[in-house]
Amino acid sequence: MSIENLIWLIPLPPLLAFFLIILFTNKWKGLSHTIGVSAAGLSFIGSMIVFFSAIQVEHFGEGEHIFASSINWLPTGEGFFKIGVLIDPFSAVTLFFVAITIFMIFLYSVGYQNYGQPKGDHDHMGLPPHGATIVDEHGHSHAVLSVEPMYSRFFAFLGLFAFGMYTLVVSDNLLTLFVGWEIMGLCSYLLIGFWFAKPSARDAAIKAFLTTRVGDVFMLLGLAYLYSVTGTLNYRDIFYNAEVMHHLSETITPIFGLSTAGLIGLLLFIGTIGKSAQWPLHIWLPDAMEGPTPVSAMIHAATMVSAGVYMAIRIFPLLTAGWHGHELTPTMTFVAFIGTFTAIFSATIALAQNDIKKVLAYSTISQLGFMIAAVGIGAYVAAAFHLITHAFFKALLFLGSGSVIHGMEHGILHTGNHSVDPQDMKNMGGLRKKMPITFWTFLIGGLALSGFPVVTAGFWSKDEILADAFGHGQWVVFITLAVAAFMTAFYTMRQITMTFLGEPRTKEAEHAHETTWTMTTPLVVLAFFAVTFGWIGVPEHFPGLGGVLPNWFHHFVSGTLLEHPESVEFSWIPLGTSLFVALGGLTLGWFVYKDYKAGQPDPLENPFGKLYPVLQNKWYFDELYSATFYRLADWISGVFTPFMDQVVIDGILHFFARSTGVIGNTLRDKFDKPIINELIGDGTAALVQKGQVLKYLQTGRVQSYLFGTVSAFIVIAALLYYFF
Amino acid sequence: MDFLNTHLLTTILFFPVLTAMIVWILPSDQVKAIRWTAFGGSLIAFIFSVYLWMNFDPNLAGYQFEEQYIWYEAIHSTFHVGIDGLSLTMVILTTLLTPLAILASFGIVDRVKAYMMLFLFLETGMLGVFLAADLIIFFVFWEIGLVPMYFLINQWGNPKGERELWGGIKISSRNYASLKFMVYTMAGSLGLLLAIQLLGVLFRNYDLVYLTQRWTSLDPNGTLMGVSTATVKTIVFWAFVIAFALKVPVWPFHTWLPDAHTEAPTAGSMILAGVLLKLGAYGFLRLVLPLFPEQSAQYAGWMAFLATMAIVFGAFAAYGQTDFKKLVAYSSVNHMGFVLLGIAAAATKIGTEDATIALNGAVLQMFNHGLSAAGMFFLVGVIYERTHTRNLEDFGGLFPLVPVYGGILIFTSMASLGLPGLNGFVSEFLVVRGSFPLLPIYTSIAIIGLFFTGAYILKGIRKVLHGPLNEHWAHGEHKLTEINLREIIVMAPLMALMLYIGIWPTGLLDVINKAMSALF
Amino acid sequence: MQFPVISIIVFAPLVAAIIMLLMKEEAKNEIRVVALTTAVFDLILSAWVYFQVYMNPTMEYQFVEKVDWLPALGISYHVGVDGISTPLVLLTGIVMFTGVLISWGIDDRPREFFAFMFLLAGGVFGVFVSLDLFLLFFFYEIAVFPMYLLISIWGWKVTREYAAMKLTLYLFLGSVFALVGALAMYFTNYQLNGVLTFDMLEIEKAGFSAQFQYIWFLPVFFGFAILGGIFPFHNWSPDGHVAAPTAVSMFHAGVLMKLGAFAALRVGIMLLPEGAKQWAWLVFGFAMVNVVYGAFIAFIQKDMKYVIGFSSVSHMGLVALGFSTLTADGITGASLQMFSHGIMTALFFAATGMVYDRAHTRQIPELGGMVKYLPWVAITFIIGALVSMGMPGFSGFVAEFPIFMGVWQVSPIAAIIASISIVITAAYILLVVRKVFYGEVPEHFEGHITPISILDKIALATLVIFMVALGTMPFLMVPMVQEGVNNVLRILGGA
Amino acid sequence: MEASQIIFILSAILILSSAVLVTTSKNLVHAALWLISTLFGVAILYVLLDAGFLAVVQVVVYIGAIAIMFIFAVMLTRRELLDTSEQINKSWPMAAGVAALLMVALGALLAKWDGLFKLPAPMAEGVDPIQSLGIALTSPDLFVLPFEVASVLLLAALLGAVYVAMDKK
Amino acid sequence: MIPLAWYLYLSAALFSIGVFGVLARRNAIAILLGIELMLNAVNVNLVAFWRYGDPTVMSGQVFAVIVFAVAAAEVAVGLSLVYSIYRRRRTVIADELDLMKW
Repeated sequence: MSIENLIWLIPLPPLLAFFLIILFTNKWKGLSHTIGVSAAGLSFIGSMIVFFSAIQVEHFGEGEHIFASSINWLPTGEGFFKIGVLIDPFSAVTLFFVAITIFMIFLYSVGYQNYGQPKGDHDHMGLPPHGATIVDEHGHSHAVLSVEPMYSRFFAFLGLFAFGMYTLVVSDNLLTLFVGWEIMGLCSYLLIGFWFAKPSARDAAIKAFLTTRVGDVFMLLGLAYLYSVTGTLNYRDIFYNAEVMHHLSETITPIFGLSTAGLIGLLLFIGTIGKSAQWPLHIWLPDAMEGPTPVSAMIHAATMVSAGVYMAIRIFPLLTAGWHGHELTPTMTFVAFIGTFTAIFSATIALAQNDIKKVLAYSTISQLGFMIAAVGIGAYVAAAFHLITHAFFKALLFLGSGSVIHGMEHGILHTGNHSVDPQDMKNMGGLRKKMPITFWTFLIGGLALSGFPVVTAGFWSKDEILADAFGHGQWVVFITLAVAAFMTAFYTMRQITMTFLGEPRTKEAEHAHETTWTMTTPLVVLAFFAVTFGWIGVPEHFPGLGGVLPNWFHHFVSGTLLEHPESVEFSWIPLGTSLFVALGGLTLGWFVYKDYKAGQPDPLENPFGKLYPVLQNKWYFDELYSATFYRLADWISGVFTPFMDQVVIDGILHFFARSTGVIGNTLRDKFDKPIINELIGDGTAALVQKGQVLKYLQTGRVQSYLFGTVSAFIVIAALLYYFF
Repeated sequence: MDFLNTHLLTTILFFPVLTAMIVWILPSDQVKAIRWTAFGGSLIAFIFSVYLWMNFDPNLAGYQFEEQYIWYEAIHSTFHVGIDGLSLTMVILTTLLTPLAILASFGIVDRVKAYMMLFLFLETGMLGVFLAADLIIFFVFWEIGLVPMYFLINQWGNPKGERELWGGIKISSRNYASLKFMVYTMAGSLGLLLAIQLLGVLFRNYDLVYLTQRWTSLDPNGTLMGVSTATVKTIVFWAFVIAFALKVPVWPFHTWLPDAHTEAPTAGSMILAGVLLKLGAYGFLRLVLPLFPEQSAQYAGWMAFLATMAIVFGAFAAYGQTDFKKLVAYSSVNHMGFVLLGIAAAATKIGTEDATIALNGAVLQMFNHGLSAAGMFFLVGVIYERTHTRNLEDFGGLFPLVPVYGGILIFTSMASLGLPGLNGFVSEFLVVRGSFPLLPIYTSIAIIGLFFTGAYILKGIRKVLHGPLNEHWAHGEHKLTEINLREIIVMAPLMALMLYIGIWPTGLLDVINKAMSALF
Repeated sequence: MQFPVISIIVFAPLVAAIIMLLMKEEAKNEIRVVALTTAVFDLILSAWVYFQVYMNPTMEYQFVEKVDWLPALGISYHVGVDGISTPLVLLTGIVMFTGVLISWGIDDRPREFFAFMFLLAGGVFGVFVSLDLFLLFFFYEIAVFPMYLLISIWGWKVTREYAAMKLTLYLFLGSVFALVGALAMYFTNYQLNGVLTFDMLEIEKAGFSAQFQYIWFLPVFFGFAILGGIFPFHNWSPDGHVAAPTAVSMFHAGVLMKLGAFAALRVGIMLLPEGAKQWAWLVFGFAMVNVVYGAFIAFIQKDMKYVIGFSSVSHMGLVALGFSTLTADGITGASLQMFSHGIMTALFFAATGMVYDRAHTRQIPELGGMVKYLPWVAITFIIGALVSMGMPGFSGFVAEFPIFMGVWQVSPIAAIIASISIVITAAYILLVVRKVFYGEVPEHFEGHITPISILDKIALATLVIFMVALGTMPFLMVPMVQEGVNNVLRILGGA
Repeated sequence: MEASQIIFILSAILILSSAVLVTTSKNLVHAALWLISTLFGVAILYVLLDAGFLAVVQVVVYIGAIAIMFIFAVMLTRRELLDTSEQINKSWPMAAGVAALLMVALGALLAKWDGLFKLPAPMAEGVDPIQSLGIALTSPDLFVLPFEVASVLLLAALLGAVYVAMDKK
Repeated sequence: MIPLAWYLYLSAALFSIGVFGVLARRNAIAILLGIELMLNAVNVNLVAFWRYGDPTVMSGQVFAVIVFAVAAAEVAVGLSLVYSIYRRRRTVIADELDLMKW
């Protein structure tokens, strides 16, 4: 079987799994997850084959050195719109990490949803399991975790989600990318709202879907625009095609004098803003934590948010059209600004969160900000690199946090005190002894996130971004990102300290214990990549290591673009900065939180003063939006539109109806009866009166009749006399 | 068989009437027999039209399977029917939806015979419009379609509900709705009637093809009845546009729609939304664009404006509803808005590739909306049958009770939301793609509507399925029962088609595309 | 000398009337049977005639019979049918037949009732077929006079004297004008051609001076058109409808008003073409008023019969409108409209009568839910409603469409204005249907509403069949009408 | 002045005067008697006109039958005889006026006629008016039919009179 | 020789008197008497015209004869009517016999 056909097949197993589970096997949990996991496994294998056969190709990505095939899809007038699959270097590496993470997440879910545990006492669909009580042979009854009521459905959704992601990665054009993109949107909706009976979850789901959709519609517009100017949406035909790109970058649109490419890029990029939860559309992502943890991992690490960045990197040529190495184009400035601002902005929020997953969520946003910023300043490879490394360690972190939560729930069930929030870091502490594997893997992830020098992947990617920012002379970006990086290190350490180090702050924390192998294995695997993956992208001139490891990643990925980006020349300043921010942040974080006790206010509250609640409330963005946009929408739909329909338009209609009646009445009463009837008509009634008079002529007397006769005769006689 | 080949269209057209006659002679207490006869009849009509689809050659331009009989020579009108890619699509849609609608209305117990007969007449009426190749015939069926619908709404509509009119007049809302529907539409088609007469007076002929080429080849600088041709054409153009815009319906002529829908019986709404609205759009494609290329181009901006308003306000209004059915009804306004947007866009530059794409989108959107709207209305009907309320506030968290129904509802909603991979997306994308280069501003505004489409669809799901379970439906005599097999059978073909078109639109779109390229 | 079918059609009712009068008062059923037989007989004959004419439509008159009557005065018994009158003969046959069926239940002196009704019928037939001016008037008066008795004796207690008197006065007034005009033609023809003749085919060729025609067209046309209910002489008609008993209303609206329109065409337009051309605008104007005005007033009426009465005014306005266009389309449409409207109103009044006989009220607000008891009436009434709102697929559309085409050729504005009436008609007729036949039944009707008899059903069905047939298959009638119209156009100078 | 003229004048005076008395006399019996004299005068005129047969019939039928019948009738309605109340109704002047007018009108009409003063041709020889009258009344090609009808009329009148006047008790 | 005029004027006068009688008398019988006078006047005319026209044509006389018959009939019926009326109403005054009025 040729690679191309294999690529076609990659997305299908999960989809198949979805339908199988939904339609047939949703009664049998075991069967369902077998189908789901094995489907993910198949795709994983397929992806791996494709990836490794890709990296063996010489000059992969250049000219015809790609895997691509396509078929006619939409007839458009004379021609056809083609869809197909394409594996070029960038999608190859994306496919690589996507496949791994997705597979891991499938595996993880089995444990996380408590497969094999008894059915809950009073669980029902739409709510998280409350746990069950079992009676062991000694007659003691234990509270244990209970299995998720909608277990099969969960795997079905995961399958669909995976399908969406694979479609997005392997597709060779923006439209099918958009298809996968939207399908993931749906799945995120379904999964965030997985426990739909929880109002918070339900609303979070809708929030996620709609917020991303804001971006999507603009993206759709961008697609239409791009399609109508170039006549295609195929990556290669547009981005890998000099004169098309030239045409796009030369023509000027009326809007802000942007070049066509710039405008299209901008529209598409808005899609990214929504999908990757960049400011100002970031609000949905933290709420998305309502979903089960594997979902968070899916959304935030492996797939959805990465999809946003993935697209941003895909359309890199558009965004940077007309850019010659210095002096950013307006579009790029915009992108860079959004990225940078988001990075710093959400980092600040992350500082003040106590929910273990919320922290990660905001860190995700800020990391994505890094990537976007990288794209904005033209650091193609850096962006791609950070995307992948981040995917690994962030997935790791989320799954780790999930494991932690799971442990905590175990403790809660043990104590039976359900008031305790298993996700609040204040209730944790000292879990390292209870859950060693989780601890170590989480630590690795955390260090990678904060860019712990040399050993972690995060260091290399983040450092490369800073280097690029510095190299391109983007001082603002450089400094802001550095600060953000510092905060990242800080809150990561804060999290680790509060969760694992020190002493347990609650009894629940004491009774937490390690989770099953299905959950820990993925942690280990991901931890491995979180460390090693960085080493494939070590800059040449890096002191010491530089020559040892070739910068394989850079060479490989650059193949995607028409003119390869040259890697920036080495400089100590960014390196120093990144070293400093990483280590400084970590140590500071440890010192601040190492002896944090239960019940204490957060150490940051005093120094931050008024700022702290602002951070805790995410700069009040939700409130702002609900005060403006939601209110407006509600007014238009609830007040204005009904008024227009029922009062104005129907009013006019009714006016016609009424006036008909009025006219009718007027005609009848004012004209027909009085005038017509009297003048022309109702001689009648009058004449009946006359008749009353005339009847007296009829006396009934013979003689009076005779009178008439004779006189008549006389008259006639007179006439005859007169005439003849 | 040979007869069938030569009279295929008339067979399809009048088969429902024939069935109605059979139904008529059945004893009215044989409810089962009546239902199945009606269903069978409409199904056979569908089979015929599938046979038609098989033997249809998309590569030929112009009408196929033409038939022409003497009808009314005094005004030189003949009974002339024919079919091309455009009408074929619509015929398939009609003949597909009618059996489903009939199946959906097996729950009806009140005067089943009359109900079924009306339904079959309705089908013939709609088919006639799509098949007509003669202006008078077109108009005849155009109006005929109103009658059965009027009575379906008026008689089998929702018996509850009063409507306060001016001066404190109270009339039951189904009467209000049906009357509004009927009179409003008739008033709308007045202009059409007059325009048709004018054409007839001018050319002493009503054959569409002939008319088109005569009318379009009129000397624009000449005069008609003392008025300059251009003016006359403009007036006639607007007469046509208003008549069809009313049916589509386009803002601001749309207010009859929510009323009619909320009052109509389930199957009625299915057909109303599924096919009847298409008549208007079909009118645009079949008459307005071919007859008035210049005017359409000239006033495309206005049409686009109306379409955009329909899209945006349709979405907003739907979002504002608390009545599930009204919500879906307004969604029809919103979706049909896209059809008109596509048409308007195409009108600006007939014949260009963009225009063709826009038209493809519009026609496909007609078909898709036929599927999804019918499905949505049916699902609303299903839950209404069980709960006897359509107020979204009365539901909540029903998903655990009716998982299958929930799944189907979400699926269908997503289709009408325009989720990629389902049919809605393809057509909406094509429309946007086609319209953007021609009418960038309006298209961009319409995008807002697209966004709110999502908003109201999710609102519907949120209120019905999600959230904490409303215990009222959980147990006791109110216990909500799962969707039954018959209802699933109704939905199955719709869902299958939604998915099929979403994934592989080529089959259908190919026919449409060729037809559009041939027409314009 | 062929079989004198026309004469038989005309005189059969008259003979039957005499026979019935000779029968015993008590023998009600026998009388009814006689009536029915005659009606069926006439219906069959007129159908046969119709069929013959349909087989070969020509411009000439067919089935012509000519016998001298008073040669000295040039009065001859001269009858024959053309494309325009044939449908009307058929119409009369139908209405007569259905009328008998409907009034089967009449128990108050049925002998006289049927006798007068047949007298009326005979007169109507006579007018439609007579080609002699004197004969025409003769039958015209025969037709008009029984109305008086029928209404004032069997009519609605409240207004019958008033209405009967009003009707009679209007109609005689009109016919007097017309008669004067006719005599003027008679004598002028004598002066011009030296022959004393009432034969219309002769008078057609008289070649009256334009001046003469200008003067005499109006009295003649309006004299007859009064019976056609032309504005402003329309008031007798709704009152008459309301007062008349069911079958009589059927005749009255169904054929009598056609009588006026037809005579106006035959005598007014065909004998005085120049005058017609001269005054077309005036007639046109009045007819326009009829159309819109009638619709508006019907919209606000509360009494079913008044609604239908005024709708008749509006629809007959369309007929006059069609004539006044003097175009092929217009006149064709008008002729068809005469037939269509005849059947339609006959149906309306039949249905209304059935409702009234049972509910004892015609006040729309007091009625409701009749469909529950009288499904046949409801359905047929609805079909009638569709016809009257010009719903395509029914005879109304087939008739009105050409009229409007004709109007277009005269004045587009008028066409637009007149078309408004269509919507209004739809509105009020639907309101009637909804209120009377649907909605909830007033409780005091519970059980009081007896189902209609099989005869009534037959009557209703017959009427419906003709409406639908004409609506769906116009080619059954149009060709002959066209021939008739061609003849008119020939006289009008190939307008 | 010939004999015939004188006879005419005398009988004319008789006729008119008694006619006036017929219409004016209070007593109906007298009126009936005066009628007889009028009729007699008329009979004389018939003779002057060479209509002997008619004269005879006049005397026999009229005077002998009709006038007598009148007297019977008057007797039967006897109360009227006794009452001497006014026999002429209130509007008699009008009646008189009308009668006078009528006279004038007739006179005027006659006056206009030119053949007014023509004289009678002498009766032809050998023509017997009575015979020819008989032939005329009986020959089928002349007046037999009216004659028979008249007889039928008389019969009908007879029966009718009997029926009407019969006392149904 | 007597000119025709004399007869005619005489009969005219007689007729007028008869008319007067018919109009003026109250008694029904008297009215009948008046009618008799009028009939005689007519007869005179008839016979006179016969004589002054062509005496060989007997139509004049025949008419006279028929008038006799009519007169007889009329009197017979008239008087019997009067009598029966008298029996019912005890009066023969014409003014009072006005049942046949409005």
